[in-house]
Formats: sequence, structure tokens, C-alpha cells
Amino acid sequence: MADARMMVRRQAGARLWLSAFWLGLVALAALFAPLIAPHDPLAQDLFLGRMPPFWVAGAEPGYWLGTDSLGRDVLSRLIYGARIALTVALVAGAATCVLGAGLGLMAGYMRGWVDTVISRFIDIWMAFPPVLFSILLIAVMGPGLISIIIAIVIIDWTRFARVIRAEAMGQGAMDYVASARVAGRGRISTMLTEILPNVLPTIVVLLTLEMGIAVIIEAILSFVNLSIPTDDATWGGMISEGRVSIHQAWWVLVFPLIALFLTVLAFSQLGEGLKDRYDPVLR
Amino acid sequence: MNYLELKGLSARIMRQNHPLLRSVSLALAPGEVRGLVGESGAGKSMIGKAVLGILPKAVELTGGEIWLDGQDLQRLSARDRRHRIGQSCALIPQDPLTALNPSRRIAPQITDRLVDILGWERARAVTRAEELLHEVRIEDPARVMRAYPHELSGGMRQRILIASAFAAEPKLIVADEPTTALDVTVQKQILKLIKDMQARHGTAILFVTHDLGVVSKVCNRLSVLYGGMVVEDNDIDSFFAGPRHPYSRALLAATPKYTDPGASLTPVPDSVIAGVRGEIEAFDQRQAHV
Amino acid sequence: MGRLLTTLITLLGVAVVVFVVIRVVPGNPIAMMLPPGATEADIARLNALYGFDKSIPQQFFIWLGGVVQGDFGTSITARQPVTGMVLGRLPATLELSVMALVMACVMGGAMALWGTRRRETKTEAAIDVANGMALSVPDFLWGLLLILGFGVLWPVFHISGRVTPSLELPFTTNFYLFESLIRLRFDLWADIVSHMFLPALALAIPLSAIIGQLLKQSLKETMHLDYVTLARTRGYGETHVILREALRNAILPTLTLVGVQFTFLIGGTVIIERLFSYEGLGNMAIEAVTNRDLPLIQGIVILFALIFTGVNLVVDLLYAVLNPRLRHG
Amino acid sequence: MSEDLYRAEGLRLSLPDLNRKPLWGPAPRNEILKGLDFSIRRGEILGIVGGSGSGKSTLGRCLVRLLQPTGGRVLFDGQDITHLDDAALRPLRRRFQMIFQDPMSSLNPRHRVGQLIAAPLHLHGVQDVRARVAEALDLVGFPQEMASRYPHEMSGGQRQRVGIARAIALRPDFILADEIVSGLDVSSQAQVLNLLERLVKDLGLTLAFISHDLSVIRRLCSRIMVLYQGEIVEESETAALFAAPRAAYTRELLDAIPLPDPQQVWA
Repeated sequence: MADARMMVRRQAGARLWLSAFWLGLVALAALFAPLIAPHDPLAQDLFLGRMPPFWVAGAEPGYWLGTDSLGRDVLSRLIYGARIALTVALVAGAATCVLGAGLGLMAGYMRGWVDTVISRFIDIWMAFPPVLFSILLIAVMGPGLISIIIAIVIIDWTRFARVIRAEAMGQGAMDYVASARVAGRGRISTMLTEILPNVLPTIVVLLTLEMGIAVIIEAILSFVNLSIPTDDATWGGMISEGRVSIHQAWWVLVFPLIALFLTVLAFSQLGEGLKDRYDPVLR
Repeated sequence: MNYLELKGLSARIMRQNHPLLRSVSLALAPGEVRGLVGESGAGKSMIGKAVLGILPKAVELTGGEIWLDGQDLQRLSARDRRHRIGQSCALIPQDPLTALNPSRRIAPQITDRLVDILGWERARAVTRAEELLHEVRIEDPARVMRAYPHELSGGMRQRILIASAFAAEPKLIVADEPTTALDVTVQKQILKLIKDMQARHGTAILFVTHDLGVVSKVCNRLSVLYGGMVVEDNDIDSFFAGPRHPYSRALLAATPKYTDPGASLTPVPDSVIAGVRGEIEAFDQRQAHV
Repeated sequence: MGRLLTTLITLLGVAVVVFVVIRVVPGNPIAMMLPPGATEADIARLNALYGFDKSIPQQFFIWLGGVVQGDFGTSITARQPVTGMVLGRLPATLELSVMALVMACVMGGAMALWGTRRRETKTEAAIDVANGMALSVPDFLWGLLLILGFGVLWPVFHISGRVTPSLELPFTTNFYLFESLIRLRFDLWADIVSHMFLPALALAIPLSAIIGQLLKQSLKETMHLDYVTLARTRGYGETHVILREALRNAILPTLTLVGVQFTFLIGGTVIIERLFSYEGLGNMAIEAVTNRDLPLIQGIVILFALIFTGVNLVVDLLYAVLNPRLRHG
Repeated sequence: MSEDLYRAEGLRLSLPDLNRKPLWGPAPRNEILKGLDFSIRRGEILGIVGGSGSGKSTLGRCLVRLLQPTGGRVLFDGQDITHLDDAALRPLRRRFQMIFQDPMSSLNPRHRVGQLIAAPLHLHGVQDVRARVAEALDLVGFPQEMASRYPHEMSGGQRQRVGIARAIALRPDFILADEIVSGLDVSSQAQVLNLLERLVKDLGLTLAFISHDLSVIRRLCSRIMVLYQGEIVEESETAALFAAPRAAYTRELLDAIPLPDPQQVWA
């Protein structure tokens, strides 16, 4: 049995490092985009439209991953796209987490009318199709980075609130909470010292998951042309364009798709990996 | 002629060198009730599970033989062994609340085996099940047969499990801490019921328990276990008159008795623990050299 | 009883939220409908026609009064009753969602049973890894990958539309998949399935992973319970024990979660329909948002909310039917 | 200063039974404690015994005010604590402590032993917490290294000793022990019981010991209260109760205990 656990542990280590490696790479690309990108991501050259990547015959030297229909460099756009993706992931992920986990913790531990009100809001929110809701919000607020972040927080806080509420409720029934009360600890203090550490691993997993989801939502909004004004480089915008010209220039779709896929996967694995490695109960 | 015989049975956690059973040998004559006693982790439950072929997946047998009614179970194919056990053995489990399938009615849970494994006709199996429910003093067997488990009390469910264990007239029953989850007053009724049924049907029982008090009420013989090793194999009267092994003696001394309040409780002394650990080490070294 | 009441409150809440959010839309939808050179009077006339000149609470109650009678107002762009438009598209989305649900249950169930049968082996570990991947990548990405794989690199399925446009359709309802079966038109049925397969699969993959993981976990927990052990000692083999003793009890905890997840899946159709140019509600919703067609947006959102709450009610009922503890008599 | 540390007068507790809740209106209430009158004297060890459903754990939780009684009064050292709120209870809390049945669930799995014992001390503004933690560890016979362990790294008996250390670290007047040995093997059971008995004597504590096991109770307690379905059916000095049980239920309970003795007549 301990042997099987060792196997899982090794796997956990591997996935932690692999996902951290990829996310580190994306972060570096985002930070140093102007230094790394071989071209201006917005520069068009209609004579260089739909050039294939370097290993395909007919490629244009210097455009490693080819160009799109307007002759913009795919690699450069990919690198600049990482900036928006990461900003959205970090800011929207963190904000959603604080709001959702906070409300969930309160509802689950305090119960009573606090729980009733928060749960009712969760119910209402759960009756909205999230993608449609986010599109609607962007249409209302107008495109832009801030709008995207706000929209993500508004639609996704329930993801945290639901799970954390259930967990906090379970932890609240444990005797160590009773024991803190016998010791004379107040309700808020008990919530922070006894409940929070025990739901923290779940929060971490949800947070990294949410970061991946935020990246996807941004991509979806770009895909339906609602995210960032016009032709700024975003992965979703590139995918949207690639979907149209999929039969003529597959590379316009494939590279941002791979980047998106790996990033989302890496975020979700990062959370699980962190939990396996740092949770004292599992260690 | 013994009905069940274990010869040098050893088991360990898979791919690990941590033994759970260390060359356990014991015998059970037809109609005999043997207690398996020890503290948690002593391996007493493992023995019962090994006999019934329900060891956890992570546990493997590393040596020894299990003879049931003159037949070495290890030599049978997995399927034949299963059927052999299904025909002649039964289990009374610990927790009556989880031992009945909550989504099935009582009747099929008793008659399944009679029909599927023993090949009875369903009507005969149902009649038999009702007889047995009557025998364990359940008032309205026909109604109980139609009920779902959650409609019945804990004591009632334990009676049903006992009836179900005796249904196929097994030669051997493994009772795995069957009263640990119950109140003392209910425990007394259930223990008496088991003893009663055992006497009437002449069944041999392996009675797994941590409670020496319970052993003294239902068993003819007992084996005391520590670290997966049998440290004492004795009959009941001479055991309670004076255990032979120091560990058994310490265990008996640590068991509270309301009849003599003056005697202070003595935890099992460290020297005794060191003693049995030494025996185990010596045993492991002998094994390593073989 | 209490359940129905909370459901009503939820629906009312949804209506209020949508109504408020939409009324804050900057830009006048009427202005877009009018030809250049229209006078202020024209705008005022249209505003009055659609009720935009009244206060927001007034507009809300007028609209709510219509909704109760099944009238969701008139679409601004299409100038048709919203109710008819929405109900016309609903079958396409329902067929897609149900198809995806069936696929997810089959795939997830198979994974769970196989993983339980081979538990604590390398097979189970492999299933876990596959499940983990399927779970962490959302339907949008799976859709794109499927388009790339089975639409472009190895084009075996259609990647756009609901049915080949040149085909003549003899249908009286919009439940094409269902009706083609009833009419025994297997040629049409095959064409429809070939269009539907990839979007349904994209929706099904994450859900199947959830079902697979949850059901396997609860099966494995059930396999440790005493009644399963008892069945083993009675001479039954592993497969029999899993199917007859464990499965039914293990399904219950999975069921409630699958209900919630199914509503997520239906929500996912919005973007998946867009991706596959599938003519369902979701596609219509995105167009409605781009066109600022307020009555249509409201109608679609309320319909989605109705479906979601309906699914949850059905799941609760199903739970009560499957769980003997909640059955009366 | 009166002789009684605790007094309960007409103590009642009922909980709503949600399983039988009608469509409209409040759920019917389950009476768990049906008007109990008793007192706990300073320095005594009171055994509270009963089967499952007798209400013995609920009673304990009312004494340390984890539950608020729905009727009657509870007086601690002359002060009515029946309906005090959290803030008013806080200064009193350091005087009555509790040890729980299941140490796995009563010790926060994500805190180390040192933190677990220190937390209530910090809370009550005790000076020199480190020394007090060290002393508490010492009193339950642990080496100081134990402070850095997590609960899941210990055995059941060890965890229960942490529970005891945490309770005595505040130097309370009263400790409630709720079925604290029922999950343990007999050898660690004896160890925990002996430890508790010694501490009560050395520190001059008052102890209420809840158990279903009369053998254990007799071993430890000076006076015994027998509960049956939310009512006190018998209350007497230990020796008297065992010599001549008055209530029929007590007799039944005594008769049902299987002694480790094959000669016992057990009919």
C-alpha cells in the first residue's frame, strides 16, 4: 500500500514540475515579449499572407511558425497573446477565489440566514448558462481587459462558493471545531484558524483550476469577437481566425490551440501537484 | 478429524516486507468455537478473511495451507474455491448497519446463495429463509422478508444476518467482531442467540474479538495473537485459570472487571511487549535463514 | 412543495438579473433598426412600440405578465414572436445535449466499471490519468481538437451545420434526429448523426470524465462495505458482485452531481454550437447578443434557466425513485 | 463557596426532527433530555453511564455549553450559564474543558501537537505559553519532541493523551471526558485511565466521565449516574450501586456485562 502511494507521489512530483516548467515558460514569454518576439505582432504584410511554418516547403525565413491571412507573424502573436492570457488568469483567478471562497466559507460555517441568502444567490447563478452570461456581460460593459476580468469574477464565483460551502459544512461538524469553542474561541476566529486551514488545499486546487478556466473564457470571448478591441494579439482571437481558414492554413489554428491546451492542463495539474506535495495530512 | 486446519499460514502487504501473519497454525474440530483474540493490528481479522478468501487486494498469502474438510483450498481454481466456500462457510460481519444492501429487499439477500450457489428452487429457499427468521425469534418473518434494511432496527438486522449465515447449513462460520457495534444489553441477546444456533446446528465457529469477556462466554478454545503470531493456544477453562504466555497474562490483567474494584488496572508492561517483540524478531530471523 | 417554491424564486431571480443587466446596455437598439435619416419622432414611435419609454420596473412587470401567458415579446431584428423562434431552435439544442449526455454516461460508466474491475493495477492508473486530462480540458478546446482531427486531418465527420443543406427534409417537427428514426429514414439519420457526433463528443468528454471518476470512486468505496464482502463469501465472483450489489448503491451519489454537471453541459452548447455552426439556441443567443435583440436575449436566457431547473427537479425525482429510503409505502 | 461545582435543575433539551417535518410549520421535536436534576461536587469523579440514545453525550455537551439547553438551568460555580452568549462564556471557558471521544476528529489534522496545546493558552492570554506546553506534555508522559508531530503520525492512545494534555494545559477546575477510551485497545485503555486518575488527583480536578462501560466506570469513579432515554434512573455512590443496584435498568446493564470469567452465570 505504501508502495502504491510512493508511485502516486512520484507521479505527483513529475506533474508538478512539468506544469510549473510550462507555466514558467509562458510567464517568461509574457514578461519579455518585446525582447523575444521576432516581429511586431500587429505588423501586416499582405504579400506574406498564410506562409507555412519553417519545416514546410514554401516557408518564409524568419517567420518560424508561419503567418496568418494578413501576413502577421504567428509566433510573435503567440508570445504577445501570453501577456493577456496570464494577466487574465492571475487577476481574474485570484479575485474570483477571494470572493467565492469567502462567501462559501461564511455560508458553510455560519449557516442560518447568511447561508440562506448566499445559497439562494448560488441557485440563481447556477440557472444561467455561464458562457452566454459572460457574453452578455461583455456586450453590456463593452470589450476590454477589465470587462473580461469582471465578467469572469461575476460568473465564476459560484464555482468556489459551492464547493467551499460544502467543505466548510463538513469541517464544521468535526469535534475539533467543538473543541475550539470549548477553549473559548469566537466564531470568526474559529472559522479562520480551524476551518480555513482544512479547506485551504481545496481552495488551492480550485484556484489553479480557475486560472485555467479564466484563460479559456478569455479565449471564448475573443472567439466570438467580444474580448479585446480589434486586432490585439490574443490566443482566442487567433483561434477564431484559424477556424475560418482551417482548410487553407492549419497552422494559424494549431499553434494557439496547443498553447491554450498546455496552459489549461498545466494549471489544473499544478493545483493537484501542490496539494499532494504540501498538504501535511497527505504527506 | 478437524474441519478447518491452517498450517503455517503467512501473509504480508503486497510488495512490502511487512508480515501480517507469521506462520499461523490452528485447527477447528466440527462444532468447536474458537476465539481469535488480540489487539488491533494483531492479525485476528486477517485469519478469518484468509479462510473465506476475502483478503484485501493489497494483502497476499506468502505461505502455508488452508485445509477445509480435508481439501487444500489453495489447490483449487479461484472459481471452485469460491463455490466451495460459498457452499460450506459463512460470515457474520461486524456492523449490521452496513452488512445489508440498502437497495435490495431482505428476502433475496438471504435466498440468493441458496438459489444461485446451492441450486435450490426459489420457493424452497424462501420457505427455508422464513423458518430461519422464525428461529432467530423474528416476529413476522413474511413482513420482514419484504422489508428494506432501513426499515428495521440494528438488533433486528443483526438477527437477520445470523439467520442468513446459518441458512445454507454451513459447517464453518467466521464471526468477525459481531457485537462490537452494539450496546451491552443487545450484545448479550445476540451472543446468546449465536451460541444457541451454534449448538442446534453443530456449526464450527471462528470467533474474532478483542474482548476477553465475550470469549469466555461463547468459546471452547482460543488463540491469542500478537503481531500476526499465535502466542497462546489454549482451552477456555485453563486459559482463564492461568494464561501460559506472559502477554496473554498481561492482556487479561488489563481487562477491567467491575467485580473486583480494588485491583488496579495494569497496562500491558513494556517488558512484556519487549518480550513478544523479541520472539517475533527471532522468528523473522529464522524465516530469513530458511 | 418547498422545492417548487425555491425553483420559482430562482426563476424570478434570473428574470430580474437579466432584465437589469440588459437595460444597462449602452447604445440604443432601436437606432440600429432604423434607416439613416429617421426622425426623432420615428425613434419615439418605435420606442413606444417596444415599451422602452417606460421605467425599468414597469417594463419588467409588463414583460413578466406576457411571460406568464407564454408570450416573450417580439424580436427586434427578426420582427417575429420570440416564443416561436426560441421553440423552433430548442429541439436542435435538446437533441445535441441528450446525445452528449448519453455518450458521456456510456463512456464514463464503462471507464468506471472497467477501472473498478481492475482496481489497484496499472490499468486503473492509466484510466485515472486519462480521466484527469479529459476533466481539466474544457469542451471548447475538445471541440477545436476534434475539428482539427476528424474534420481536417482525417475528415470522417461533418464539422459545420446540423444537416447537409442540399438534402430534402420531410420533417414536421424540428426533432430531426428523433423524427428521422420514426420515419425510418436511416439515410437522413446517418447524415444528422454525422453532423452531431463531433459537437456532442466535445461536450461529452469532460462529463464522461467526471462520471467515470465519481462512479469509480463510489464503487470502490462500496466494494469495501460489509454487504459486498458477504456476497463474496457466498460464492459470487467479482463481476457479479460489482453489478448486482455495488452498482445500484454507487450510482446514487453520482446521480446528484451528474444533474448539476448536465446543466453545465447544456450551458456549454452555447459556444460549441457556435464552433460547429450548429443551428441551435446557443448560436441564436450569440447572434441576439451581437444584435442587441433584447426580447430575444431575455427569452433565451429564461428558457435556459427553465431547462436547468427542470433538469434538477428530474434528478431529484430520479433520486427518490432509486433510493428505497425515500420511497414511501 | 458551595460544595457543588455544577448544578443542573430541570435540564431539558429537544431538537427538531427533520425526518418527520410536515409540509408546513415546524418539525416535531425530539426530547433528548427530559428534565434532569443533579449536581457535581468539587473534587469528585462522576461517572455518567447509559446505552446509545440515552442522551449522555448530549448532557455532556450542555455542561460545557456546546449546546444550549431548551429548558431548566445549569449553574457552574454558582453562576447561571444556561443562556450565556459566547462573549460572556469566554472567561469561564478556561475553567471547564472537554476531552472528546474520537481524537482523530477532535484534533485539527493540519496543526502540530505543540500548536494544538498552545492555541487555547494563547487565546486566554496565558503568560509563558512555551513553558506551559512543555509542562503539559510532561504531565501526560510525552517527550518534548512530540510537540512537532501531526496527529495522524500518532497511535490512538497517543492522540488521546494529546487531548488530555490540551485540556489540562489551561489548569481548569472541571474536565468532561466523553467516551474517551471506547476506541482504544485494552492496553492503551488502561494507560489512559491510569493517567487520567493520577492527573485528577494531582491537579485537584473535578471530572465527569461519560462511558457506556460500567467496568471502566467502576474503576475510576466515586459516584455514578445512570441515564436511560433522557432520564436519570439511578444516582448513587459507586460501591452502593454495584452492591445493590436499585433501578431495573441498572441491573440489566450489570447483568449484561460479559466478565472475563467462564464461571460467570450469564442468564
